[in-house]
Amino acid sequence: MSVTDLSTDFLLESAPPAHALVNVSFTLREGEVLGLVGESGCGKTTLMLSLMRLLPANGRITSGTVNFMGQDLLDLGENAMADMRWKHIAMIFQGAMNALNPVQRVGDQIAEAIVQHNYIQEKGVVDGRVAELLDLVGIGPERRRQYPHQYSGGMRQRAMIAMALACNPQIIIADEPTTALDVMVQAQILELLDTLRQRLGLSILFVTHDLGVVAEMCDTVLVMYGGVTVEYASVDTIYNDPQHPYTRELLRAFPDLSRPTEKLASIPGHPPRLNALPPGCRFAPRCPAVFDRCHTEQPALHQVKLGHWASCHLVERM
Amino acid sequence: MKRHYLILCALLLLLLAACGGSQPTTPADSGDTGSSSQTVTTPAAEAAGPVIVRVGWGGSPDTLNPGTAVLAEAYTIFELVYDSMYQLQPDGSYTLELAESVDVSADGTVYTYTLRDGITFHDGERLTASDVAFSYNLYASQEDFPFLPIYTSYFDSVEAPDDKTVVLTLTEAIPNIESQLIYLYVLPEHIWADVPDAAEFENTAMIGSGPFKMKEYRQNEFVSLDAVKDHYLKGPQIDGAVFQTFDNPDALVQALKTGQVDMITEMPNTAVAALRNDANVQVVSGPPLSPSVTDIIFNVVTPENCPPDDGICTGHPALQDRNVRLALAHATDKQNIIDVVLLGLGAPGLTLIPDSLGDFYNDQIQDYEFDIALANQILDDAGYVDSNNDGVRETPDGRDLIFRLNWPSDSVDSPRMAELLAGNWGQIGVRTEQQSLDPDTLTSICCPAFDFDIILWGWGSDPDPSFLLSVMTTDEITTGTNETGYSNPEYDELFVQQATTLDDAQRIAIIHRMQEIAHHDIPYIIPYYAQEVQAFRLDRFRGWLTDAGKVALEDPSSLLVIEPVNR
Amino acid sequence: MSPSPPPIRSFWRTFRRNRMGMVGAVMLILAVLIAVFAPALAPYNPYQPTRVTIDDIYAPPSPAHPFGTDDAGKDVLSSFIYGARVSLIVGFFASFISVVIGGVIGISAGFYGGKLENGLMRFTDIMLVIPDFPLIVLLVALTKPSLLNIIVVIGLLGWTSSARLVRSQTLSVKQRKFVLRARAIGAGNFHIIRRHIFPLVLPLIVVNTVLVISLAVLNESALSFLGLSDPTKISWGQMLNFAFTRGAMSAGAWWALVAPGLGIVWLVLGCTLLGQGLEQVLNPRLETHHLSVGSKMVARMMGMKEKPSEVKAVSGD
Amino acid sequence: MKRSRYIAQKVGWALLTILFVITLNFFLFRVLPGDPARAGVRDPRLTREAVEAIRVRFGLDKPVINCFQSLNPMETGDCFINPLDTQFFIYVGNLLQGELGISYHTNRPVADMLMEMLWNTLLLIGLGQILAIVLGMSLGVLAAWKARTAVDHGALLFSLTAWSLPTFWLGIILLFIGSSYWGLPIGGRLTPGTVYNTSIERWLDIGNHLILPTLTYTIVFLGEYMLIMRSTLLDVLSEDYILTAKAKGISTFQILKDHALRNAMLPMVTIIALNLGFTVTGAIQIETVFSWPGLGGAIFTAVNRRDYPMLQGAFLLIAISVIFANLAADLFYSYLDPRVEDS
Amino acid sequence: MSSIVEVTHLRKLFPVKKGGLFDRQEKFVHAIDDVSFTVERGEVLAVVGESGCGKSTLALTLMGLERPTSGVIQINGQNIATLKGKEIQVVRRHVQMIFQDPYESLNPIMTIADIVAEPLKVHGLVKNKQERQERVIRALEDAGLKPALNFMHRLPQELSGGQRQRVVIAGALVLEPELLIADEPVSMLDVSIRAEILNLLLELRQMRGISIVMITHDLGTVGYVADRIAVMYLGRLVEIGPALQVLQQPHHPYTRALLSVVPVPNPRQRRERVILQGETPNPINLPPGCRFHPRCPVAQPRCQETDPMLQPVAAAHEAACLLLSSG
Repeated sequence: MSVTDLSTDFLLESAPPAHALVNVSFTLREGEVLGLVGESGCGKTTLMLSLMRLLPANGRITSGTVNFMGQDLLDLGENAMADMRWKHIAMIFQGAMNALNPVQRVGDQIAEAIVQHNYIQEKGVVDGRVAELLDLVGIGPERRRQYPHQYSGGMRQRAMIAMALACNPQIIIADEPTTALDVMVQAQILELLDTLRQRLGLSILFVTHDLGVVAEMCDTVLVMYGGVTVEYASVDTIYNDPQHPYTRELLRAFPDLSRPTEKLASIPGHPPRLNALPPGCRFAPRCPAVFDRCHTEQPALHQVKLGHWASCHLVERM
Repeated sequence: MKRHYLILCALLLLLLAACGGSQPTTPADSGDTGSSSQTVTTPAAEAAGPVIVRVGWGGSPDTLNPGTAVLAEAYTIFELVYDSMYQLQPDGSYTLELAESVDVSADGTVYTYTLRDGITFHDGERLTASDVAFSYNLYASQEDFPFLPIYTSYFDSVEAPDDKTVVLTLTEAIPNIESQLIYLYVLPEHIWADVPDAAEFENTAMIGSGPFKMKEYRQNEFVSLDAVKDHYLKGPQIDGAVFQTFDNPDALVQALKTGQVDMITEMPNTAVAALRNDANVQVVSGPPLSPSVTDIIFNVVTPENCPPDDGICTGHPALQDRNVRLALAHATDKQNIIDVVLLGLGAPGLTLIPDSLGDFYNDQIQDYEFDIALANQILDDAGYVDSNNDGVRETPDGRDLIFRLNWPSDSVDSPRMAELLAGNWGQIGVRTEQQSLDPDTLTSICCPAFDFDIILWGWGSDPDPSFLLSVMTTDEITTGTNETGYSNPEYDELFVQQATTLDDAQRIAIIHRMQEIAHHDIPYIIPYYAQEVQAFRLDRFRGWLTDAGKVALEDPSSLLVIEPVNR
Repeated sequence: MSPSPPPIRSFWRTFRRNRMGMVGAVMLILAVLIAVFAPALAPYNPYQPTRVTIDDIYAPPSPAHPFGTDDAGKDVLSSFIYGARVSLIVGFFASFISVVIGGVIGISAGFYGGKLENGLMRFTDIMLVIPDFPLIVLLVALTKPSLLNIIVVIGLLGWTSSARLVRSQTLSVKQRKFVLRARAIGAGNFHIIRRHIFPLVLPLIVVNTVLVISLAVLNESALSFLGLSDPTKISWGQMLNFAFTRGAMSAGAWWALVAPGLGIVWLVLGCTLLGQGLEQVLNPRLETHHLSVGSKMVARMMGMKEKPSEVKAVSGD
Repeated sequence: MKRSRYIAQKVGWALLTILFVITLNFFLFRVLPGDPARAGVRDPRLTREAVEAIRVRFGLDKPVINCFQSLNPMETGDCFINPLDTQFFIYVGNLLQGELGISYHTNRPVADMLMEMLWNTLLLIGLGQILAIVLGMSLGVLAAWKARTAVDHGALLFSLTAWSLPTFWLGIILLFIGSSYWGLPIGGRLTPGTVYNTSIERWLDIGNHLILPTLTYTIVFLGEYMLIMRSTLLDVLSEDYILTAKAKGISTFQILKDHALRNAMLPMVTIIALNLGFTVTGAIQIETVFSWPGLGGAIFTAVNRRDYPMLQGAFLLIAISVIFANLAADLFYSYLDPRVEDS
Repeated sequence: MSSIVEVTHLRKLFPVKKGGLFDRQEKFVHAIDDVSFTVERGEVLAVVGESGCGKSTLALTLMGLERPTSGVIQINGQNIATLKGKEIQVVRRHVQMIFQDPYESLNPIMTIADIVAEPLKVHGLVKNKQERQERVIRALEDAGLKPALNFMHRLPQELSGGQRQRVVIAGALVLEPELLIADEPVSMLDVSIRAEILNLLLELRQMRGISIVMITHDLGTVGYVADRIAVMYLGRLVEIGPALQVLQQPHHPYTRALLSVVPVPNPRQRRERVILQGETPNPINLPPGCRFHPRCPVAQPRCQETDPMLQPVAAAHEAACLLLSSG
């Protein structure tokens, strides 16, 4: 899947539209795990929903292409897009308790996706597939008759994963799949995802704010801030040769157990509200390396070296 | 998609139902077909269908048991389904019904009735003299029958020497035997003799001998009667009658307007003008066949007459003074009350004996004129002056003339009347504190407690004035029947006299004299005698008795003679 | 930095934008104004007896009587204006009684919990199931139908929904961490209720009061219709009662029915709209969803916490 | 297992509530002013002996409860009275035998009269409720789906207005319109005097009479259901599992059907149940306007005639019906919501 | 220097609703089960564990907001487990708490000044407005909200998350406490501002000598702030010791596993992870013997029978594992 110049606006009552996403581009290769990192409100969820075309009705994709399987997803008709969802691109949501229908059996919810897309009618076959999927994520197939509230948090997330795998999708978009889980359960889920990726050759778009998780899971990383791409590079580059001040500051603010005594840094201030963006670089008000130009001019995404992009006036100058 | 379907379905359902409703006769053409059924009857049934008169009324019989019934609606049905010895005619006279002749002994205590031939009950059994005797003895002996024992109180014995002869022996000669017997309906002994507790018998089959027989009865819904075409006196011209209950007075009028009923027994007076403009409808009004009276009750009980057990006697002392009552009478604009409350459909009242009692009513009495100045003068003269200038007069010993004014909460007209009275009396420095009370509370403060000043209420009566006259006697103060506490030895004396005076003219003279006394003493102000207002459609039946002097279209006398327009 | 507006003003700023609530408020205020200034507004005093004739009864609208006259020949407009008083008095006082009882029960049950809550809520559940209106009818019929009795009876039976609402709101406020914080700094129960619970439950109580008013007004009118009102007090329900029992429809006097009927609709609708509007402002239910427009999603995606105040901040900026 | 406990608990509470209603019912008529014997005796011509006879007949000469001759606590009496020979136990005992006393007004057993009318009321309420629920929910779904559009605003305004209408007022207006322009029957349940050849004809006649009352009923209650459906559905539709379903590629219709409605039904069921008590208010007014021979009309008549046994019985019957309907709704809820099992 | 807090054999059980109609036996959640530790003056003790391990209950019990079922909590030498209403108030003045969610822990309709002044009012500590004002300003500025006057008349929702947490801290500081209990003070905040709050806490410790008990599940930050770390599992302390020692040489298998799965933000540092299977068992039905044995990667048969006690493993470092005693 390759995304170019994707922009999304939100139409607001009595206010100019908010540019929630501006010219985001990236490529997700087969079997690749792409990490999408940023603080809350940086446009991660908007990006994800834009890709799936599930934006709320006042969200508008204003430009860009999403090439997938030789088609531009943004050009597809509503029915074709509905068919594309889950069959080819599935999702795992944050907080699986809310993402599962509380009054439907877990098995039925998984089966629903199968029936919807594979048109399997025979109950036995669907049932078998559900059992197989649950087994795959480490849930006893007999528990498919249970309801979500009878599952623990970790199991719900596993069930979500099983559901995502229902139609053998090429891509899974995982939206903060381990937030709010305990660290041990998080480790279990991450391990499961990793195993599945290797076994099934999945591509995963991994949305998170946890840099540690990204470091362990991802091949490439896209750092976002205020709706724009800040830096985009391989995971090793991001952690060891960050170019954008935001990336650097973020890394410094993130505790590292392997270096427990190192002083933690913080980034003063708070992320901009999308309907009150600064005129220049969106990070300028908090940037330690800010200079005049940053307040007036938005930096473009600049290729630092092959496969490493950053949007900072400092990088451009080099 | 499914959602739309649901809505559509529901709408269709409603539409279909609505269409189904509008298909049959509209008011305009219902008269031509003469169809009795509004909705469901198929064309075949319509052509051959029975001719049924549909009566709308506001109530429903409380019970079909003649022994325990209270409501007028029940008596209407009894009149149609049962026979009794006499029939009250709309002109106020009595005719023999079951009997073809009566022989009265010289001393007036033995009545020998000879029954007509060929009288049968609706179930085919013959009606014989023993049925009559059984019924009369039943009424006389049943303690749980609340009213009827009153009518049998002069009975000494009732015997049936043979099938056709009934011998009624009285304890003393009385003047009004007919009115005593009209409500004593003759019941089939072969049914009632087996009833274990006559007071609890529901009598839904209601076997009688009258010109109509019970077909179907649903309480608070309708009473459906079939005509007895071969009745021994005169069979009805129609095939049946139904009485349908409408809880809402407006609905009643609307039902007549739209032709869903042929006649209504009651209506709000406000609707009269509109109905009179309807070419298909005729409105009749006049004194009711069942006399009734509306009264303004003054608490005039004196301390010595205060009932020892129940009396609280908290009445305003000023009301004991005839001058005050006289002033109030002069300050009461009866015509205005009649106009506003009854829309003119009533006559100014004089005493408890209303104009609907015919000859017993004394129309010679000169009523107190509406004259505010005179009323003020009377009060001034009697020492009731407004010494503190608050707009309210005081008694000589300083008590304000503020009277409690109560009325039953189920009365539609009383609040309006109270408003008008307050306005009238306000002009002579009398104020009222108004409060409607439910009838039970009203009963409990009224009598024999006498814990009130002024009450607006009323009485219904049978065609004989005895009961209404007794309301003002001293004897009835403790029983609670005398609601004013009025006591006048001369009146009491005359009351005893009239009860045993056999000569009609003489009795009427005594009764007229009693009314004069009562009018002079003013224990009551009678604001009006309301007229009965009824209406019927002209397009289906003709022959309603509209000029009989009194109005009761639901009475057998009308229902027996009306006939379909197109026959 | 300028001091920020007090809560009441920021509330007003948001409320002003709520069309439903504003319309309701205007409707209600208008009704209150009419009631307060009745003597000045009404062409006649309906409590003052006037001499009328037959022709005055159910007279159609005319310049002298813009709304026509009623069955007693009285000016419908004047009665209508004065009637607003009784209808509003019943509405306000009955709902005041209900809400005070409901509030006390709800807050104590929600806050103290345990056996007290169990007892109170079981009692509430029982009262909730018992059909109100027949009981109101019964009680008014058994006592005498005076204005006070009607207010008390309607008020005494209308508290159940308030109690449940207030309790659940109390429970949710109690769960919030600032109550725990207050406890942690050593505050006592009374202090917590007064400073933390009550002020946060109050908006809901206000909303509830407004809605209970409309119920009380409807109940009063239904009681009047059944002939269980105080006939010496002119209320809209009472006007309708006279119109019904004295044949306004049959007489063709629609004006005697329409004015008080619309008055009730006006008042009830005003309360309902205001209640709904207040609720939307105080507890913004999301008028939007995944199949439609979405301010919650937008808020979330734009980095706002999903808190009412935050959503307000977005739209208020 | 756990559901059975839930059910047992609900049944238990229903029974307790009934007991409370019975007790309340009994004491209401004795605490409040007015002698219950006197209340039945409206004719001043009745003698003191007759009043006393009525007291005995209705058991009113017995002590209220064991020690109390009357409800005035000062007037305590002999405590060695057989507790089963007190008014309260006579009352409860009679209730258990289905006896609700004798109507003061008609002299018939109240229970018989109520039974005749109960079915009529159930027919009216049932039909009206079903229509109101179906239409109200449909409208609510439509409004929620088209939230913030003209359709939504229109539906909202309609519902709010419908909710604000005094029932009897709407009824009387529909009565006049319906009878004058659509030729619909003005009142009653059947056209009296009609000979029905088949029961279908009879039912058609009843149906014809039902149109106006049902329409009134539906309009009045539809609004509330619409409002509730709309707001719960809005809540449900903003839940994450709806987004999940959408992401699964499931069509809007199926999402509404399979995911949204069932979840939205949960609060609906509770509210419909709680609303049942309120529906009686509507029934009283509608039955009076349209002379429908049901419990509501009976209450109206009983109020007017101060027929206390009838009022008492009607209230008891209505309360118990509502309690059972609530119980049914609770049980239905437990079926709808699997979480109940583990609560 | 004596300990400010001494907890010995603390136990807190919550009764669970009775089972069936015939199930008479009452059940308990063992939220805290026989826990003993001390907090020294000026020390930061971090209590670490997964959700459900009892650490939040521990915080509430230390605050006196929950009554312990048994055991002794001595704060400044007074056992708050036995104190009554008034006396507990006095002790509480010296112990203050900071909550996890700064969005939730401030009353949205009170101004910042009111919120910070509330403890003073509750305890009736100031005589006049002026003094109150001064103390509020001092607390706010100590908490890093400078100048305080800019914030005092605002409402919580007008502040950012970090600022709100500072208000919470100011509200705690205004009583000049000796002990702060911080329940996950930064977990709801964005990563970029966590450090500033943690740094503030450390500063306060420095400036005022306040002791801090920090409850957290975030092993990443504990090393940065804590002097000592206590690890809890199912209501028990399984390991307690100096922060660096615990982090770098964990002795208990649970601590080891927990540390191994904490993601490290460095892709070049891939480590062997010990991922425990299953989830923390239900604290109602506790396993016999060592509570950790069903999930323990190195469990032995005797672990099912014997419940291990804390035992020293190094200087001031204790752990509760049977395997330690055998070497």
